[in-house]
Amino acid sequence: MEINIFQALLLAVMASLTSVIGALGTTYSWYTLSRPLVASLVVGLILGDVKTSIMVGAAIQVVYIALVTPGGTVSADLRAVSYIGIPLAVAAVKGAGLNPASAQGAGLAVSIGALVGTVGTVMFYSTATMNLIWQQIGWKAIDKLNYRIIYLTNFIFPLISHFVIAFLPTFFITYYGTDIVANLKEWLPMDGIPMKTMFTLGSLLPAVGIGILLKQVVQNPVDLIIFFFGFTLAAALKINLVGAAFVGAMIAFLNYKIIMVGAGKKSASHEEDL
Amino acid sequence: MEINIFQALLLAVMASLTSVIGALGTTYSWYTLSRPLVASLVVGLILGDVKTSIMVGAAIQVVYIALVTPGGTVSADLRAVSYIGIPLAVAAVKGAGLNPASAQGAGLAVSIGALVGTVGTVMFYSTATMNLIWQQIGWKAIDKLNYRIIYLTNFIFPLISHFVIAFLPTFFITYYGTDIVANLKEWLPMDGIPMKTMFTLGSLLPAVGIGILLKQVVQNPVDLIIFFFGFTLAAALKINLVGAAFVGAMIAFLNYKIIMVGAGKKSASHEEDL
Amino acid sequence: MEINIFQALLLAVMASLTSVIGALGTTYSWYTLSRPLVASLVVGLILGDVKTSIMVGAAIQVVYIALVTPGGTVSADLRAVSYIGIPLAVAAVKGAGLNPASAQGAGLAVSIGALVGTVGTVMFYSTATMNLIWQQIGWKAIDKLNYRIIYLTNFIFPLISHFVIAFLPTFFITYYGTDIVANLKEWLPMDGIPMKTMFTLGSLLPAVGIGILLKQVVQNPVDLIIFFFGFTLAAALKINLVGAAFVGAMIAFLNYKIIMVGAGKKSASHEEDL
Amino acid sequence: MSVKLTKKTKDQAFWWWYNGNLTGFTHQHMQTFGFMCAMIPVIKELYKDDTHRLRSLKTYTPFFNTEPQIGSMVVGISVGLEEARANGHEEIDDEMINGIRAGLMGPLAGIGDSLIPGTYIPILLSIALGLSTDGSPLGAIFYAIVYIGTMTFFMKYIFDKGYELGGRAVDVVIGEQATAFRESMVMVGTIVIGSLAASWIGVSTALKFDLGTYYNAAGEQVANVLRLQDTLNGIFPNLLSLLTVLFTWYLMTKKKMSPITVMLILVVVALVGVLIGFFDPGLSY
Amino acid sequence: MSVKLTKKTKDQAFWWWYNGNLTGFTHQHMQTFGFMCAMIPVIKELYKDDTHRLRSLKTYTPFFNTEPQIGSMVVGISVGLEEARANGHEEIDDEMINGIRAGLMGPLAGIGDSLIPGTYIPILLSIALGLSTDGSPLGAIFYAIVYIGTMTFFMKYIFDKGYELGGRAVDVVIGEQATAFRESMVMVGTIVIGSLAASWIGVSTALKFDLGTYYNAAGEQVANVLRLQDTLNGIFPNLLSLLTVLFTWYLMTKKKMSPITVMLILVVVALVGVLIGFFDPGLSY
Amino acid sequence: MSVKLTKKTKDQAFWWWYNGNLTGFTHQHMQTFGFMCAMIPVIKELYKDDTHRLRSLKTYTPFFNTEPQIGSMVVGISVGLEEARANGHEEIDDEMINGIRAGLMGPLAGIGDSLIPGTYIPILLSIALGLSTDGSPLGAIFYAIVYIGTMTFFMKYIFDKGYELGGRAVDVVIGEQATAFRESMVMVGTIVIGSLAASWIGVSTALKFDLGTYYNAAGEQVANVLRLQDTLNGIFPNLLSLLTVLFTWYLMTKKKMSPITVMLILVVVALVGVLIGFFDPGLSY
Ligand SMILES: OC[C@H]1O[C@H](O)[C@@H](O)[C@@H](O)[C@@H]1O
Ligand SMILES: OC[C@H]1O[C@H](O)[C@@H](O)[C@@H](O)[C@@H]1O
Ligand SMILES: OC[C@H]1O[C@H](O)[C@@H](O)[C@@H](O)[C@@H]1O
Repeated sequence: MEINIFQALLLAVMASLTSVIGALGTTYSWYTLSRPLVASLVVGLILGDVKTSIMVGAAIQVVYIALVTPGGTVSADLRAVSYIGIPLAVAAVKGAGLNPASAQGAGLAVSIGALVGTVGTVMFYSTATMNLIWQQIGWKAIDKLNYRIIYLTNFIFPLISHFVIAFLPTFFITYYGTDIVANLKEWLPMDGIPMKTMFTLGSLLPAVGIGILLKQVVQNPVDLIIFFFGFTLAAALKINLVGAAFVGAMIAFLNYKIIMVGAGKKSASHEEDL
Repeated sequence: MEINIFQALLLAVMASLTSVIGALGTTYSWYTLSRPLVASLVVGLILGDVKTSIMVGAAIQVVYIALVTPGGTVSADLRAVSYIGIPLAVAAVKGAGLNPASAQGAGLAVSIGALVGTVGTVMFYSTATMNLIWQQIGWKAIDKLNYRIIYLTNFIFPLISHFVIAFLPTFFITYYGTDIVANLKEWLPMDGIPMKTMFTLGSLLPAVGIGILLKQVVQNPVDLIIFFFGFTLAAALKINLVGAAFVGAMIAFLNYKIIMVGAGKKSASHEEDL
Repeated sequence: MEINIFQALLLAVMASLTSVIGALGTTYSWYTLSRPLVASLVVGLILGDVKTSIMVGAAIQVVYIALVTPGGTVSADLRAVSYIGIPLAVAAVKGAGLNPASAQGAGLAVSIGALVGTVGTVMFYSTATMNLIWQQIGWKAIDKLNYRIIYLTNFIFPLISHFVIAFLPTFFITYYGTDIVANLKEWLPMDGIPMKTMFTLGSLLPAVGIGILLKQVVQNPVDLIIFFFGFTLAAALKINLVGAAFVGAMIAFLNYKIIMVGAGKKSASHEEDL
Repeated sequence: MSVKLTKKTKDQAFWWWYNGNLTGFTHQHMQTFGFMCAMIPVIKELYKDDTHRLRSLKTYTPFFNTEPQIGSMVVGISVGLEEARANGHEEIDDEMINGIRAGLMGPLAGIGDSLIPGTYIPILLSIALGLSTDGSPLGAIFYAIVYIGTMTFFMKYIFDKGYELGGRAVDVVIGEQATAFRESMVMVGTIVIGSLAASWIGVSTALKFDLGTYYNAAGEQVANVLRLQDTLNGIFPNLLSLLTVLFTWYLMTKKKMSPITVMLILVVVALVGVLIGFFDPGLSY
Repeated sequence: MSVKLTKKTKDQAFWWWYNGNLTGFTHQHMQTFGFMCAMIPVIKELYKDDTHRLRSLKTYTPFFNTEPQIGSMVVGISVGLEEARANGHEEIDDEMINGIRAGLMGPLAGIGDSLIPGTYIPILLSIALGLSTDGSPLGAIFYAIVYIGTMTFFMKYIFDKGYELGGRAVDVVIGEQATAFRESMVMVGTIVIGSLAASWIGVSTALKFDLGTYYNAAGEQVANVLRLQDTLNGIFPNLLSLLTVLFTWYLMTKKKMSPITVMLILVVVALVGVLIGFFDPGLSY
Repeated sequence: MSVKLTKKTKDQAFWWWYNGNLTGFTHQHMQTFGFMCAMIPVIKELYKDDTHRLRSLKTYTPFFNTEPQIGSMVVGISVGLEEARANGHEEIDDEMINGIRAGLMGPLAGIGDSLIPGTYIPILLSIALGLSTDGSPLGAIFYAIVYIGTMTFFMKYIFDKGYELGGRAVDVVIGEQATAFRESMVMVGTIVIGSLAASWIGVSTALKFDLGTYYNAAGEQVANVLRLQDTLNGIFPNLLSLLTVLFTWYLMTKKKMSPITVMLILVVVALVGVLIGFFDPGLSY
């Protein structure tokens, strides 16, 4: 199966709009349009085979069903999974004459998804980095109270990043990629250095996201004690986040009382107004 | 086997005296006379077949071996289990010519126990509710320093509740019940609405008991934090109550120091007098 | 195989020097020379059969691989295991013509190790007790600023304890012991009172070590709350020591703030200097 | 001129409590009347005029509930405090006495319920069951004697300890220290009640959604069943029980409903829940 | 003379946030610009002179990041606070507003990430997958409608709640109480972030040493393999992840590196680690 | 006029400690003499008159015990503090120095014991065992060199760090802050000791009661065995160990017994326990 120029253009547009930092906003783009299941409907309409596309999309969706991106760290940017991976997988599956719901069909789809997922990760970090340029501009606009530039910085300039980093690659990969895809597993085997490094990086990067959050709350090294405590709750006690928040609230409650006592007020008063 | 009028009367008396709020007091009635094993001796003497009765009672006892009634919430009031359930089970087992120690015998006994246990639960809550009437009277006596009425309120008036709610039903059920019992499982199947609702209710009602305890210690919504913390200890960390008390003591120890510091005293002093 | 007088003397010297409180110091003696694996090399050189000795030593080492002696409580003093147990085991294994790496060979070695390990435990506690004599002397020297006696108390006098309690027994046991060892299992069976008591004692004694540590930090019974909390962390929550230290740090952090508030200072200040 | 209660009066207080701690139970006041009955002989002996008697009797009108056997300690403490108050310790007022009562009842309820019916009784019954295996009455007799014997001794012992403590408390636990101590005890109580809730309430839903099947990575067709209970546990273990307690607490505290009303509401909840398939105990005979 | 924001302005604030919370994302400032865009209409309506406008705009320049959907609450609160400030509440200064923003963003990030993409979305998707089993578009449509519908409603709802809270907060959360509250919220946030780190980072090493064999007590020949990861877990579970976070935190806080630089360092770490065999994800197609 | 210790003196302090931290061990004083021996060269160099020397020597007479290798840090700190005291810092008195010593010894004992013999040594030995599989001396040699080498380096390193810290501490950790810090360290120590107790003491009873059989709900005849240990674990895990520690603590603290006496008592306890069947290690060759 071939993907024509028009179809490739449409897919490239979709890839630009979605992503966690996609131009359509978190709720529409990241949490809806970039979910493989939803995307597979769009892709199916573009490619003209909704049924196959959705079967492929569903298989891929299962892998990413609980994808969380704490603190701006993305282990797989779904825009690539969805708008490069699904079309190529549809093409590959149909090319090989496989049933998309069969073991081989689903397996192939998921492999392609994993592969381009790492490509998406590169896209995500590149876009975020390129956006630094626009923020330079926006930052200067603040002092001049130039509201327009601020809005442009947040909404319009980043489209350039998306064009360069998502649109163009998506277009070329989907347009030329159908032939390549069959041999991808041989070119980029999972036990080769590139893929190993990519996936290792995927496990390391969330640390940066957490590190950024941590930087906000821990200025003083002594406060790391609190962080270690939270880490211990989950690592050693296997408590989940809601539980950690409950325990944290208990500790914070004592802390609140301490500060209030230090401020010379009985903590009892006003407490109920909280 | 038949239960005669005299036997039914004696059983009804016993049912009135026992229960968690029975007229003989917690230690004698609830924790001793209403335990199925102990009750089966009494029932055996009344019915004239100690051996069978104790075998039946032992089988039922196993089910209720660790029954706890936190905050006045009773999942099975043993007075019914013991003084309605055991006699009927003895009758049923002997009627069917079963060995009470056999699989069928013990199974039948336990089923009857479970069935009338729910009846007992209704008895318990009804009695406690009817007692509200007497407390109205008692409450007025306080201002008048009428000690006698206070004692009557706590010890004598509730006998009326027991008469109406425990004595009469027990008498009638044990007297007429032997024939019925055989078909009970068909009339009140476990997957029917009534039994399902009863047992669901049994799992919900303890929440009222805990709620009452909670009301005493948490006036201020912010104090719910402490409750959540305790809940987390048991729910997420699977700590038992003694452990929770230890952890709680640690937290309370800090709290004590905070309040003492707030009161302008060094917590260190006097501490040892605790 | 026989152990000659000269060999027995050398083994006795080694036994005097090692132990957790051995004359060569913690790092050299206890944590190096008394490890069965290291000791087996020394023993091998003394007995003239390095290969067999090391194979025996390795088998015994596995048993004591993570031996910890909290607060001066020793469940097995390795000096006996290493310098009595290994030589006797080598003799026994060779005497019986066993392969030290076979199931029977290793099993025999480990049994002998366990047996003399308990002997070593008696040695350890006896030595520590005998040292009390020297400390009497040393204690008096402090007021007189007699540095020499203080050094003698810590380094030289204890050699007398080691001579009496480790050197002599080791010499005699290794010299005469080779014949005896074969029948030891019959004389001191594991289900006999003496061995049962020894091992029970082994499980009780660490409590003294912990008790001594506890005495230092808990003068006031109310502080036991803190100890109970720590106990709960490990006993009920299965947290390890590093985790307990993290949780403890969190609690101590609040405590620090409380005391500082009590002292009229904002805890925030200076905090970063910690 | 110091008043000392006679042994007889103290014994009366103890036995009234022993026999009547739950006999007049309602969900509104629970053990309040039982407690009052225990205090009456004490009050009558300590005070001769009605004004003082009334004041002291009224001290014991607030809600009281705890595990009644271990709770005899609280009665002992109150007797000691009342005696001290009669001897002119003015710091001992209603607020202080009730503070201590309220502070202790939570922890003692939790600890007592889990140690007595939760641990001690099951042990005794296990032994007794062993003695009654073949229908012998031995087990029943053994249980009755041992339980009543040890429990009566235990209750009397901690009642006496409580009495001594109550008397001494005056010298120690007064003013701010009493407040700090009480508030901290309430804190322990609240934590214990939280654990109690999580251990003893087990509300769960039977709702599950059968969502056909899907194909997993290996291309296998997998049944896609969504069990609501699993999902809720993922959010927080035993979440439904937590919510149910909060719901009852909310109704009683914020909506000022009586426990009876709340129970009736739960009856409706149970019925509706069963009808719509949300609840299903899944039992069989 | 009190200023009240029009509904229109508040709606504008909400929708700017809704549509742009992450569109201008960089690792340096994350949601700072998105937040500012939401505040601009508010600032323009509340103040007519540039001095005040500039002051208020600059209030929102510090770093901001949270789960953006649950985070619409923070936007609501800020709108409420800004309105109060415009009405002359002088206690509301930059420090206070940013204290609240900083205090809330940690907890809300943790809670939001685990409840929305971690719990709610997987549930919806499970249902949707069931509806699409045979390649039917139903599941996709169902998911899109339900997710967007409920989420939009939810975001608007907590935005409004936040706005009310922000307005009321003035009367309550001021001065020392605000500080105490904020610091305590930050504490919860730090604890939650700690748990987050332990739950969501899974750095592990594949290094193992094959040390031949040894004979155990039973004389059996046993393979002697030392897995570094097991050893590290023995010291503390998930230790490598803890160290990695501390490392990134150290680089950014103490070495003042930007997140981008830190990421590049991690690329090198990953590559070197893979080359020397320390890291090995061990995956296969 | 400021006194600075020569490198030689500091080295002497270190090596006396290194070689003698446990050589004069008794259960009464443990590492007290070892610590004193390390301080003597320091005291001799810093003070020339006997009054000061005696005062400072006596500072180190209280009980001391910790994991001796990681504990070389405490020696370093004390050297630093002593130097500062000699330089006229009057805040540094016996109480302060001993406060810090006592505060650190608990945590370092727990951490040190679990990291060095509990973790590091087992790793080294595993490797060494691998090298000695066929009776080769390589493993033994490897272990001796690596352990002594790394440990000596480590001890010297943290001794030096401690010395610097001790010197600097003067400017920082004084007065109330020192008290607060010390008390909080003691708190960590107490918690760690609690965990230590639970992890390393495993007193358990073998007592079980064979109570015949009973019939369960399914009518099956079930063996009714009451294992006391299970019951005790139900009350609290590892309860017997907790009680044993409390017992030894009670004897030593409240009854002023020496550790030796307590040990003799435990010998009797063990013997009696074995005879009555309470204890039974259940081992076999
Ligand atoms: O972790 C909070 C938040 O951080 C970033 O803004 C993004 O990764 C979001 O997806 C995430 O919710
Ligand atoms: O929970 C404390 C207490 O509450 C009520 O009084 C009764 O249910 C008792 O059985 C119980 O012990
Ligand atoms: O527990 C701390 C410490 O106590 C004693 O000094 C000895 O048992 C050491 O081996 C141990 O490290």
